Amino acid sequence: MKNKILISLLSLICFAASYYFFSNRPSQHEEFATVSFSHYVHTKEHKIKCVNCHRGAETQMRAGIPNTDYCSMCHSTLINPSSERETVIYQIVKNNKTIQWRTYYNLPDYVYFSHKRHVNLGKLDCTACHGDMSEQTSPELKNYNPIEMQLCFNCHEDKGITTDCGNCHH
Amino acid sequence: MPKYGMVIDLNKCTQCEACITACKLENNVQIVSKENAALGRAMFWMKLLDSNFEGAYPDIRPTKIPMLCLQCDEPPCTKVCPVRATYKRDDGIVAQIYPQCIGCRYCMANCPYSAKTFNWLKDEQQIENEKCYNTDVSVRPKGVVEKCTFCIHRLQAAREKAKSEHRKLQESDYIPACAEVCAAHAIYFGDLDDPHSQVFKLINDYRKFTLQEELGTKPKVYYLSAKAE
Amino acid sequence: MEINRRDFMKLIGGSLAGLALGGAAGAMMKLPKSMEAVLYSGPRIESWKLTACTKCPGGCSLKVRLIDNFPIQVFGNPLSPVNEGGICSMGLASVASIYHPSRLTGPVKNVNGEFVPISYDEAYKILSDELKKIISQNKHDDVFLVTQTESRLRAGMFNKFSEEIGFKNLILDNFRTASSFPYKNISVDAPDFIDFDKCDYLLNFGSQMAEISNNPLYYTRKINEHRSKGFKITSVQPKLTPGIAKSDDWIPLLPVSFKDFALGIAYVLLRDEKYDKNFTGKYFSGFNDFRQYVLDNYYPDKAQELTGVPSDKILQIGREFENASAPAAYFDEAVLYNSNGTQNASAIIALNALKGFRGFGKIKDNFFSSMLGKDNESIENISFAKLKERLSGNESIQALIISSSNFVFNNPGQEALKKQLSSIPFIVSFSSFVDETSSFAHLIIPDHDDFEKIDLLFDESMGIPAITIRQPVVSQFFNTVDTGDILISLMKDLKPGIKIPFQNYSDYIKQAANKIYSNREGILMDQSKPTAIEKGLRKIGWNTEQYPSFDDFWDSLLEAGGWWNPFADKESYNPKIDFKQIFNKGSLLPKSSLYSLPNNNLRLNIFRKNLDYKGSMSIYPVLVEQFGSNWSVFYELWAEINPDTARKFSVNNRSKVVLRTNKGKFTAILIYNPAVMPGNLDVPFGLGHVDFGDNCGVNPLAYSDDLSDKQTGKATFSETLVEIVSASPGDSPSSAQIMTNENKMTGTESRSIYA
Amino acid sequence: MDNHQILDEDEILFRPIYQTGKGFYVLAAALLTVFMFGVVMYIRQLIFGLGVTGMNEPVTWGFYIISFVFFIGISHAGTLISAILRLSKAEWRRPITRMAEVITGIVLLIGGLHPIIDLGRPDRILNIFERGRLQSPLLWDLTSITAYFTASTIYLYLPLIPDIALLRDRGGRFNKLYTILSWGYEGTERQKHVLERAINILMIMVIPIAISVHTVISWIFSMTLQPGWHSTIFGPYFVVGAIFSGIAALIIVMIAFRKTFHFDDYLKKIHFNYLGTLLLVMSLLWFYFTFAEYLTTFYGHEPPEMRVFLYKFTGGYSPFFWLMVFCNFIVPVVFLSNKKLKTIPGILVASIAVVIGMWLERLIIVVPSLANPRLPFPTGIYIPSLTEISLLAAAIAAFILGFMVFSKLFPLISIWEIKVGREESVRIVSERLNEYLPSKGHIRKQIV
Amino acid sequence: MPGKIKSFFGKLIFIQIILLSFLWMLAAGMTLLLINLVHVSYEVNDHQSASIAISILGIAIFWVLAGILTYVLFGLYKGRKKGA
Repeated sequence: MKNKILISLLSLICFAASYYFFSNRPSQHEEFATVSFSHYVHTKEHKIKCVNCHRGAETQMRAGIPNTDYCSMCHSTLINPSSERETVIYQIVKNNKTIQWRTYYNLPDYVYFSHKRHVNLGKLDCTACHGDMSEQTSPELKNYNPIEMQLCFNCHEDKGITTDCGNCHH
Repeated sequence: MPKYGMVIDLNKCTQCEACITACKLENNVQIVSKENAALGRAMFWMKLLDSNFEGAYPDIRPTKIPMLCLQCDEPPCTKVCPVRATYKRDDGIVAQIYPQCIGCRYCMANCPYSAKTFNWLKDEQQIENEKCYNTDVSVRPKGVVEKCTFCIHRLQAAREKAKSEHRKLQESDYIPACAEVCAAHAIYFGDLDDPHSQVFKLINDYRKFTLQEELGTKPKVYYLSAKAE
Repeated sequence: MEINRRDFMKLIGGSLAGLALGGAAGAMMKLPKSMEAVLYSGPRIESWKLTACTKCPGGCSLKVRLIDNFPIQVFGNPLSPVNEGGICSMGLASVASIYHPSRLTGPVKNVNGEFVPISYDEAYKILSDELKKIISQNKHDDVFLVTQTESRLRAGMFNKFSEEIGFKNLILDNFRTASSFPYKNISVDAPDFIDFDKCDYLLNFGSQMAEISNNPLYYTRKINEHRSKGFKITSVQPKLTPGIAKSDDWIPLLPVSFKDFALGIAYVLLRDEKYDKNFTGKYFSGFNDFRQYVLDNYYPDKAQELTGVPSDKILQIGREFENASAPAAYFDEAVLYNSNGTQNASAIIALNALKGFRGFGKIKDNFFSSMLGKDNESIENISFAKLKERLSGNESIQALIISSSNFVFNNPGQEALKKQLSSIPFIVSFSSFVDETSSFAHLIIPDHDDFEKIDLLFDESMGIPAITIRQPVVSQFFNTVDTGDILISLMKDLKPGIKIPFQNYSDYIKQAANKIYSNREGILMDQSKPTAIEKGLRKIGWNTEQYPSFDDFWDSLLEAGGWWNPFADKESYNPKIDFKQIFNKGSLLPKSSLYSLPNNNLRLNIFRKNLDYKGSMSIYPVLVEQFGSNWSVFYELWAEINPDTARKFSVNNRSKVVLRTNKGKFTAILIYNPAVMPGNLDVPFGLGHVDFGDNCGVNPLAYSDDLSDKQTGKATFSETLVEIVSASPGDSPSSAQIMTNENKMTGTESRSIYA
Repeated sequence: MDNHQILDEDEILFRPIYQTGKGFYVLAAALLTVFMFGVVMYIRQLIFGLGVTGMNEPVTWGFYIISFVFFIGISHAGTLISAILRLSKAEWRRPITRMAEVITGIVLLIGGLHPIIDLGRPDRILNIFERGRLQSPLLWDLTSITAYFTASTIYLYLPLIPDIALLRDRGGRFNKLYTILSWGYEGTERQKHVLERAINILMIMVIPIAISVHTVISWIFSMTLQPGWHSTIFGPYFVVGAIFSGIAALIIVMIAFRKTFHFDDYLKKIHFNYLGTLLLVMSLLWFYFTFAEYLTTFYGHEPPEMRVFLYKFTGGYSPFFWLMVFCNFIVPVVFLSNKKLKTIPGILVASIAVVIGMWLERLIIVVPSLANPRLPFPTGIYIPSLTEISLLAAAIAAFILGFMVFSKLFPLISIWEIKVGREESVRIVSERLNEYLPSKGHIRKQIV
Repeated sequence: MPGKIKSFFGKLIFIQIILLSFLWMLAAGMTLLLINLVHVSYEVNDHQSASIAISILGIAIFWVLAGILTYVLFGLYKGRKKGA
C-alpha cells in the first residue's frame, strides 16, 4: 500500500517537475546570439526607438527581431574600427551571415498575444511588459522581466478589458 | 453582444468535403497515423455524418450532413467539465481552453453529437503539414480534448482589424474557414441576434432544422433542407 | 470486430515507428538553415499573394497566406469569377507539396536503379545529347512526349517544341483534350461551354461535373443555380457520387451502354417529330439514314433490353428532352472509360444535333487559340492507345519525355506497361517526385513546385473568357528548373539558328498576356462583378481601364491575379455533322455482355472521388486521411456494394473481403451502400501509391483488365469482373440492422433531408 | 516473543501478527512484482499518452473507469455492512466487522486513484483545486469519496483502539506504534463509554455517506445524455450492486483468512450461512433492478436506447452481458438457495462468481453506451491494451498486499468484541429478549 | 504496564495531538477548497446555488468527523486510570 502511494506520488511529482522545467525553457531553435548586442548603445546613445528595429510591434502579432539585412542599413560601413563589437557585426553583415538571435520572450504557442493590439491599439509602453531594456549593455541570460499570466490579468482587470480565457488561449 | 451561429444549406451542399480539409488545415488538427486511425482515433473537427439514405433505388439519395461542433446554447459538455476548460462565451461560442483541460473526457462522454476529439498520442503530425501550421492556432499537446471553436482566432483577428480601422465589427469580417472555402456557398455564418444578418433570415426559413432538437441542447448550427420538387 | 490484439500491439510499435519516421522525414526535408530559422522563430509577418491553382484546368484564383514569406495556407479569391472564393480540398492541401520530405531537390540520374544527384548542367547535357543522337539518326517518330493540359500554355510549349524539332507523338494526358477528341474524331470543333443562361434541361452522360471536370467549382455553383431556377438535371452514371446526387434524376447505367441510351432517347425525339428540323436539314448530312437506323433499332423495348433501363423511364427522359427549348446532352471523358467510348460520344453528339445543340455555345472571336500561337486542341492528338500499341509492338521507342503525368499509376495493365517502359533506352521525367512513372526514368530534372512557377490558365467552360495567372509566391527552395525553360534552351540547341520570339518561359507567358492587353477588353479580377449598367456602358465602348503600356498592365495583372471579360459575346454553336463520319468507326452492334454476369461474379466499377484528381492525392497526408473518412475507412481501400447483392453473397457490412480479378487478389473493406448498382462493386481510385507518398490502400486499376477505347486509349473503368474470395465476419447482423434504421436516429425523421 | 508467556484464550487471533510463514514472503514478492509492472506500465502511459490504452472514439472511457466504479462498489462491503449489523445488534457480526472495515479502507484508496490514472493530463490535477466546478459530478465524487474514506478510516480505527491496547500490553515489536495509536486506552468504564458512544454516532453517520458515495458515482453516468446511462434508478441500482459485490468480496476474504490462519473457531459455518443468505437476497434485488432498468428501456423502444439495448443483448457485447447475468443471478441463486450446495466452498464459488459478475456489470454499463453514439456513427470498438490489463492486475495485487500488511500489524478479528461477546452478549441478548417476550403470568390471568 | 505509559507520556500526547491535527487540517483544507470553488463560481457566475449547496454538505461532514475523533481521543485521555 505505502509504496504504491509513494511511487505514484513520486512519478507524478517527477512528471510535473519535468513539465514545468521544460515549459519554462526556450525551445531548441534559439541559441546564444553570436553578437553581444547592447540595447544601451542603440537606444540611449543613438536614440533609436524600439519599434525601429522590432518592426512588427506596431503592425504585427510578433514584434520580431531584425536580421542581418536590417542591421546592414547602419552597419554596412565600419565607422569605428577600434570597437570590436562593431567589427563583429560588420563582418557578419559583410559575409551576410544570419544572426541566431536568442529570444528572451517565448510565449507558449497556446497563448495568443498580439503586439499590434497592445502597442498600437492599446497604446501600451514597451516597458510595461518588457521592463526597461535600454540599460542593457549585453544580452541577458534569462528573461529580463519574466511574464506570467497574472501580469496580463492585473492589467486587464485594471483597464476593465475582458478576461475571457477563450480570447487569449486558442 | 452578438450570438454567432451557422446555417448550412443541404440543398446546395455537394459534399465536396472542402470544408473538412479547410478545418483540418486551419486549426492544425492532428493527422493520425494509420494504426491509430484504424482504432478510431482519427481527429476531425468537421466531418460528414455517415451516410443515411432516402428513397428506394434508383431514386435513392444520400443525406450526408456536414457536422461540426454545434455550439449548443445549452451545451451539455460544459455542464460536466470539472475544471472550466470548456464553457460558453458571452457571444455564444463554446470555447475549449487547452491549457486548462485535464483530459478526463467527461465532456466527450456527454456530447450527444460526438463532436469532440481527444489527443490520444504524442503529436504525430506529418512533416509536410508541420511546415505550414497555422501560426494563429496552437498545436494541442497530447492528453487534452479539442473541438471546433468557430475559428475563434479569426474573430480575434477580425476584432483587431476593425479596431485598427476605427469601425465596428461587420458581418463580413469574421467568418470561419469552412464557410469561407465552401464552393457552393452553402455555409452561412453570422450573428443570429442581428435581424439584418443573413443567418437571421435563414433560420426563419421553413426548411430549417437542427440535429436532435428533442434533446433541448439548442444547437446554433442550423441546417436547411427540403425535397427539391 | 476488425481489430484483434495483434493489431493492437502493432499500434504501440507502429506509433513509435511513426515518431521515428517523422524524425527521419525531417532530416530528408532539407530547407537551408537560414530558412529553417526564419520558419520557426521569424517575426511572423503576414502577407497575402494571389496566384492560380493548377490542379485542374479550371484555374481557380487563389489567395495564399504567407508568414515570413513562407506559404502556409491557401484560400479562394472571392473576386475571381471562376471560383468566387470557393476552393476544393485539393487546392487547399496543395500548399503542403512544396515542403514535401520526399520532394526531389535537384536533378538526379539513374545509375543502375539508384538515383544519384547530379548538377543541372550535367543533366541537361545528357538530355540534349540523347536527343541530338536520336535526331541525327532521324528517328523523330520514335520519341514520345507525355504532358498535361491543366496549363494549356505549357502544353502549347510542348506542342511548339515537338513541332519545331519534328517529334510527332505528343500525348496530352488529360481529359480536357480527351473529351474534345470525339469531336475532332468526326472533324467537328467542340462546343466551348454549356450555355446555362439558355439551357433549361441538362442530360449529363457520366460526367462528375461538380467533382471531376474541367471546371468543377464553376459547375458546382451553376448546378445549384440551374436547379434553383426550377430546371431539371438528369444524370446517366454508373455511380451515385455526391455530385451526381444533386441531379433530379439518376439513371444508373454503365458507360458501355451510354450509346444505346442516347439513341433510345433519340428514338423518342424522332418518333415524336420533335427534333429541330431546320438544323438537321442544314447541318446534319445523312440525317435520314440516321433516322431510319435509330427508328429501326432503338424502339424503347429494345433500348430497355440493351440498357436495362425501363422503357417508360426512357420515354419520360425523352419527352423531357424533346420538350425542353434548349436541352444539352453533356459528356466528357468519362464516357470514354470503356471499350466503345467514341461510339458513346458520337451517339450523344447526334442526340444533341437533333435539338440543334441549343444548350451549348461558343465564345465569339475567342482569342485563346491565338494566345497558344497554334491551337493545341488541333494537335494531331496521339492517345495512349498509340503509345501502348507501340510499346507492345516490336517497333522500338527511342525516348520518352514525361512531364507532370503519372500514367503508369492511372492506367490499367500496369504490369505490362512497367515491363515495356523498362525496355525503353532513354526516359526523362520532369516530375518533382519519384513516382510510379518517373521511377523508370533514367534522368529526372525536377520542375518547380506549383507555387514557384509562373503560368497562365484559362478555360472556355464558363462561356466568358477568364484568365488567372499563376505566379511564384515564393522564391524557389531548391535546385529546380522550370520545364518550359529547359524546352526553350533545348530548341535552341537541337535546332541551331531557330528563331524563337521569347527568351524564357516567363517571357512566353508575357507574350500570351500581351494578347489580352492588345484586345483591350475585359476587366481585372480585382473588382467585383460589373452591374448591368456598367455592361451597357461597355457595350457603347466606354472603358475604364486604359494602361499606358503593357508593362503596367502586366504588373496590375499580377497583383489582381487574373483578368476576365464579362462583356464577351456568345454565339450559338452549329457544327456540321455527317452520319457516315459519326458512325464510321467501329460497328454499331450493341454489346450487352455485361448484363449476363457469370454468377458469383461482380462488376468492378472503379470510381473517382472529388478529392483525388488523376491519383495525385497521395503526397497530401490530409487528403489521404480524409479520403474514406465519410465511410470511416482510413488509409484502406473500400468497396461499396448494394446490400441486396451483398446478402446474395452473404457478406456483412464493414467486413474485410479478399477480391479476385484476372490480374490477382486484393483486399478491401466492404461497405453497404444501397445506392450502388446491383451487381456492381464500386471501388475508389486514388490510393495504393507504392513508390512515394504514404503508401497505403490498393490501386484498383492495377487489377482491372487492360481494355480501353480503341481510339482514345482511355482506361476502362467498369468492365472488369471481380469475385469475392473470402470475407471476415464484419459487423454483427443486429448492429447492421440498427444501421439500417439510422435515419431515425438523426432526429430528422420528421422532415426529409434531400440534399 | 518471550515477553508474553501468559497465553490468551484468543491466542490464535494474535498469531498472524507474531508468526510469519515462508509463504507470506513468496506471495508478497509475487504480488509486488505484479504491482511494480503495473507502475511501470503507468509511467509508460504518462510518457506516450493515453494512446497506449485501448480507448478510442467514441469509447472514451474504459477499464480505468470500470475498475473505479467496481472498487468503490466493493468498498461498500465494509463499513455499510458492519454498520448495519452493528445497528441491528446482530451478535454474529462480532468476528466479521473488522475485516469488512479493512476492505473498505484499502479498496477506497485503490478505487480513488483510478480517475487520476484515467486522466490525460495528471500533471494538471491542481487545476481542480484552482478553478474546479462544483457543478460537475466528478467534483461531487471527489468530495464524497474523501468524506467516505475519512469516515470509514475513523470507523475502522475506533473499534481498533481496544485491540491495539491489548497488543501494546503484550509488548513485542511495534510497541511504540501501538502505544501511540492506543491513545492510552486502558479499558476504564469512562473510556469504554466514550468509545461506545462515538462508534454509535459514526455508524449512524456512515450509512448515509456510504449510500451517497455510490449514488454520486452512478450520477456521473446518469447525469449525461448518453442512451443507457440517462436513467433515474441508477442511484439505487448502483448502491445495490455495490453492497452485493461488497458482501461477495467480504465472504471471499473471510474464507481466505479462515483457511490460512485457521479461524475456523471464530468464523463458523453459521456466519457464512447468514452472509450467504444476505448475498442471495442482494442477488435477487440486483436482478429486480436490472430487470426494471432494461424492461423500461425495451418498452419505451427509443431508437438510440434500443441501439444500445440490442448491442448488449444480441450485439457485440451479448457474451459479456449473458455471462454477467449467469454470474450475478443464476450461480448465486443455484448455490445459495439449495441446502446441499450451500456449503462453504459453494458459497465461495457463488461469491467469486458475483465479484466477476459485478465487474462485468460495470463493463456492460460503461462501454456499450459509449460505443453506440446517438448519431449514426459506426459502432465503436474497445479492446483493452496490455497497459490497462496490467493496471487492473496491479490494483488487485495492491488490494491483497494491503490486507497482508494489515494482518501483520493488527488483529483481523476484533478481539475485544469477541471477548465482550463471550462475557456479556448472552446476558444482554436474554435481557433484550425478555423485554419483548410476553411474560407467563400474563397468560394465566387470561385463562381464568 | 503503567510504567511504560508514564515513560512514554511526554512524547505521547504530543504525537497524539499531531495525529489529531492531521484530521483537522484535512477538514480545514476541504473547507478552504470548497469555499474557493464557490468563490470562483461567483467570479464567473456559474450556478452559484449548486456550489453552495454542495459545499455546505461537504464542509459539515468533515467538521463532524473531526469533531467525533477529537471527542473520542480526549475522552480516552481523560478517562485514563487516575492512579497511574
